[in-house]
Amino acid sequence: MSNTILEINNLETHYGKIHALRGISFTVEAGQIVTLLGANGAGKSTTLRAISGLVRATSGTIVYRGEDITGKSAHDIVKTGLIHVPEGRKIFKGMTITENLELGSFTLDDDAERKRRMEHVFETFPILYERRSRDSSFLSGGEQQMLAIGRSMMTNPQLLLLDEPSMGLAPFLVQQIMKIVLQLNKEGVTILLVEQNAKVALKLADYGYVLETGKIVIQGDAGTLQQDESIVKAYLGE
Amino acid sequence: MKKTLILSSLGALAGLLMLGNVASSADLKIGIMVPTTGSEATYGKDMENAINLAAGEINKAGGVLGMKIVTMTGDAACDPQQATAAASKLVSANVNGVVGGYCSGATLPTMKIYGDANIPLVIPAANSTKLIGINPGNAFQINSTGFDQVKTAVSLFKAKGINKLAIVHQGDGYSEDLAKLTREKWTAMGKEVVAYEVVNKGEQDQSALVTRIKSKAPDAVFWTAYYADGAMVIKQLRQAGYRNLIAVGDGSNSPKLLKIAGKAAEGVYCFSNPTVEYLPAAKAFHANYKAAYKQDPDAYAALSYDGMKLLADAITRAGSTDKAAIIKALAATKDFTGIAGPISFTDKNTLARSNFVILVAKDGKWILNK
Amino acid sequence: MANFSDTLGEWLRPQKNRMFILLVLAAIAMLIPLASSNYVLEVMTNVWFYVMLCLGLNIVVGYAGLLDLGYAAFFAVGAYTTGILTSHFGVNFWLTIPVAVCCSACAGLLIGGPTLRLRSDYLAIVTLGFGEIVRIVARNLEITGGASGLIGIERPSIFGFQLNQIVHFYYVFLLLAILACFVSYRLQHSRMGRAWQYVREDEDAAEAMGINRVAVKLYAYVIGAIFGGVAGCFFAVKMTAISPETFMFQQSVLILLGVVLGGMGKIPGVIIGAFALVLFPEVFRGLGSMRMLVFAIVMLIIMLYRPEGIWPAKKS
Amino acid sequence: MSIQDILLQQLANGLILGSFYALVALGYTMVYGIIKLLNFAHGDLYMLGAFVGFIALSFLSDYIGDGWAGIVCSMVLSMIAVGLLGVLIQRIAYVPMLSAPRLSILITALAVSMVLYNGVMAFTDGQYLAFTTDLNYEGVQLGNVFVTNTQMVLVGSSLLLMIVLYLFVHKTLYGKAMRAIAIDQDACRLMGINVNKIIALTFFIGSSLAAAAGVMAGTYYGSIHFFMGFIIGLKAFTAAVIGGIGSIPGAMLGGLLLGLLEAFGTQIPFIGTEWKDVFSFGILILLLVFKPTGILGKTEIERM
Repeated sequence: MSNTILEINNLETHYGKIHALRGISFTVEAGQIVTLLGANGAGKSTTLRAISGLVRATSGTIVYRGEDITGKSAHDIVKTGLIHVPEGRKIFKGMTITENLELGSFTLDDDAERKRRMEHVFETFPILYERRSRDSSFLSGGEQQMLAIGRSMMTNPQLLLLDEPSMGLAPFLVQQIMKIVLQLNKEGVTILLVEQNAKVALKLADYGYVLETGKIVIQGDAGTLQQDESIVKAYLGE
Repeated sequence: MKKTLILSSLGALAGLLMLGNVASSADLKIGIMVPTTGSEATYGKDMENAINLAAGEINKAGGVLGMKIVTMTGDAACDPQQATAAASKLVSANVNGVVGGYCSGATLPTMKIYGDANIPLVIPAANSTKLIGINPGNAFQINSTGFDQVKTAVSLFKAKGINKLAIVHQGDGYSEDLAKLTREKWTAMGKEVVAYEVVNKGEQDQSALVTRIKSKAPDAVFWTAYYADGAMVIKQLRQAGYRNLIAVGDGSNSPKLLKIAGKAAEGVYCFSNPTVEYLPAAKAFHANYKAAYKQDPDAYAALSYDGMKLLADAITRAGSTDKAAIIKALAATKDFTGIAGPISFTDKNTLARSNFVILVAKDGKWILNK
Repeated sequence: MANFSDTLGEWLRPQKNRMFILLVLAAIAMLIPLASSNYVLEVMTNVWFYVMLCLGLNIVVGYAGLLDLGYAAFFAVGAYTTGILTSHFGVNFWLTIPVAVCCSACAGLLIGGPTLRLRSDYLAIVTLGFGEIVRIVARNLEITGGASGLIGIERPSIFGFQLNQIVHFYYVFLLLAILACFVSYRLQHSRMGRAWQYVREDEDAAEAMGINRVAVKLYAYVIGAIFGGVAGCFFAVKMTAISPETFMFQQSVLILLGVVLGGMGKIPGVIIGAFALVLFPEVFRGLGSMRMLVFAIVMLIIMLYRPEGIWPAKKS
Repeated sequence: MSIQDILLQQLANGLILGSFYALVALGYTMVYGIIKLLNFAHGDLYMLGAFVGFIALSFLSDYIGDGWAGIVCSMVLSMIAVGLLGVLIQRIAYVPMLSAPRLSILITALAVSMVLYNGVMAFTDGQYLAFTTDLNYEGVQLGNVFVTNTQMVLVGSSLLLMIVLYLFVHKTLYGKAMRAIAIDQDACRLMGINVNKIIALTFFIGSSLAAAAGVMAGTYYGSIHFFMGFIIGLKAFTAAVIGGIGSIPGAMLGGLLLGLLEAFGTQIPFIGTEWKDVFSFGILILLLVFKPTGILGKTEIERM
């Protein structure tokens, strides 16, 4: 277990009176791509929001690289290299692409390093470079997703939480995004991926968990899950 | 929770019922109605001080008809609603008489309340001519009225050979009244009012107004409102290069006008009721006031002081605290010697003579214009 | 405490018990003049007057959820209508009331009509501007008496009995306040009241349910304006003198404070707000110039600890 | 004076006054842009700024005189002090209210405003204080338009402050974070931005700009009083809304426009100065009816 980068124990959260997570536990091994699957409203996004500190956990612990980060504020968690790319991209519409990327490296004081990282993002996404001084609200859905991922790359992430990166994208764009996810993983970034598109996710992932109404019901190697037709039919849908 | 709320509001009510019964019946209760809060609080407190000083002196000399004067203040806040509450408070406390009335607008609705209770009211400051018409007979104005002020103003303008006049007021009862009367009188004389303007109270930038006035090239500008905004109008007029005569009404008679306007105020004329500095009879008052309150008396201190003394005198003359008798005695006042000059009343209960003097600003000070 | 309030709440639920409480309170209000001085009466009259104004504004702010920073304008329209008609044209006071109702309703339409599609903050500035315009117009016109305002407005008489003493006005304003409570209560539980609630909570959903939201909002403005206008009529004859200074922005803010402080949308809450508004500065008169500071601080504390007001409406 | 001269002079007047409104409107708009709060206490911070500047100057004048050096120093001191006060107000009064109904926050802001001006009233006894400096009235005659040196310096410094602010918001990372918070607070948290800190910074800047304007007003007009923030607060609020509240260039534009409207509003034939405010409020209402979000404001759906 020495290679565990993230360990969730009995995590529970509430939205007002709604019991969103009912005690889930799972681990993410360093260097892997791990995916969280489940139907709409199963609690996938909430799990990510709890890990990144946007939602307060009512009980349970979140241990990241051996350190308990439960209850830490979101902006402090970012400094540890745990980065969350939220659902719906949440790019800063009305600001340029460069500005969006700069904000991604808000915690960084070193201007040279910022420039280096931005170049890296632009290498990864040449299309962003072309439109770097344009208002980001005019980007297409796929480009917005690239910007969101690019923005997270600016923080030099160790663990990346990706929430529905394929949502609303055409199939060939989904392929492109997934390629980038894979590339990031190869560069050494551990990835926790939330997806509704189970097929795509399982193809990419090393390990998978299936969530249902705030609980983990099934887990296993991605390959095993993929093979299990009944699981695919019952929980992952198509 | 709900019950506590009901109980506490009842408690507040009960507390309210207890209020207003402080002085013992053997005292002579005199109400003071001046603004002690709000934008005019400075003047109000000054008047309150002067009235209390007078009451103290009277008490030291043995009181009135053997009774000690106890004053109580109702805050008129220069606001009609608060003033009516203050007046009712004084009436409920069974005061034998009231000295007060600074802002004309706030004094107007209280006239009915004092009139209904037939309480003698001596008004030292408020002098809108509107007060005269609705006076039920119990109120006495010891400040000259707007009519007198306009007379004084017009005489100065005539003496200075002025033809084109610009008038600026501040959109309140007092300054509008004065502005209107001046305009009527001036146009009736066949002269010209080239600009008749109004500024918002508290607004600091008057450049647009100044440009407008300047473009009409008046021989004189008459500011009929209070000193604070007046100082800014004067300053900005002079800054913009207006060099002709500027005159201000009695609401602007304050050393602060000169302090705020600085050099720009040099040569400005002011129509004023006599203030302490120009009253030979007020030397002792000035010293006593300064000793008691650590500051110089302001524009209405002398008249307020006189108001208290006059009321006490009238009660002595009436020989009783019967309100009707006091009012009768007040009306019969003949050349009462106040520090601001002799007081007698017309049949409309206004000051029989005009007490207005003309001041002029010289070297940062108001001096008598001669 | 929680237990106590629960039992009290339980006890208050049946209509009969509630009526009992109301009758006791009304009786207390009726009997106040027997045991109090003119000053207390003056202050309490002022309380009833503000109860009426606050209930009127509550229709706009509490029921329909529209911000209004210029409510004093409606109150001014009523006061000036009565003032002008009685003093310039010698019209009987009671006949001026229907005219004032029409005028204030028109003012409500005038301000409501073109501005209802604005966002709340913009609505705030527009209503504020409208309030200022009404005040400045009143200050500048001859017929409104200019800055000095109208003075010597005749006191009304009813069946040959002239309303002249403060105690008469106490009862007049008490009746008005009770009437305002009654009308507010009926409105709240009417179809219109529910429409307001839907519009306040979710405009789009309300629209989907077939509610004409513009008309519904407009009704709120017009009815609120009529409350203010009628209160203004009686204010004019009580004061006998009205001037533009009474209808400044601060007046609108004061009325709004009463509504929000007590708990908007809830009649008892609004009444408590009006009480707090008038009584607090009077009770603390002894503080002198610190009085308004203390009042402001207390208000701030109330807002911080009970952001929905002292007695808020229940969540539906 | 010929009519062209009058109009030119009014143009100058309007621009001078407008740059002043703009400076105060900026604070309104910045705070609104970030937390959607109409900070009614903003006008009172302007007033407090003038008072703090007054106190500072009366201490400093013994050492460096009450000329420009003294004024600039007291202005900086006032900006810092009032800026910190703005942050304190945000912490005490607005942070606990963030989840409350919008109207309650608005009322809280009104209450803060009342606390501030009643506080100053209680401590100054409602007096007008003469803000004396040794500035003179010399100026420049440009054609027939006369502008004093003081006016030029004041307009220059408000323009400078606005430019500095604009650069700060658009060129620095902190400024960009401010704009980002206005767009999406959660996303900002995920970038490692301490949202509360940036909001506090916004309050600091907005309040210190108001304080700067207050000190300028004190030195230029020569008197200060507890009520001076009310009218300018109202006008700046109007300016911010005309320009499109939440937009920084909008506040500048709105301020200048309102200044010009007021200056020319006094020159309309047959209409006297007494109708000036009716004119500007009337234009404001018409503008909002036809362009409900102000000139540069963004359209967005929002409910109370």
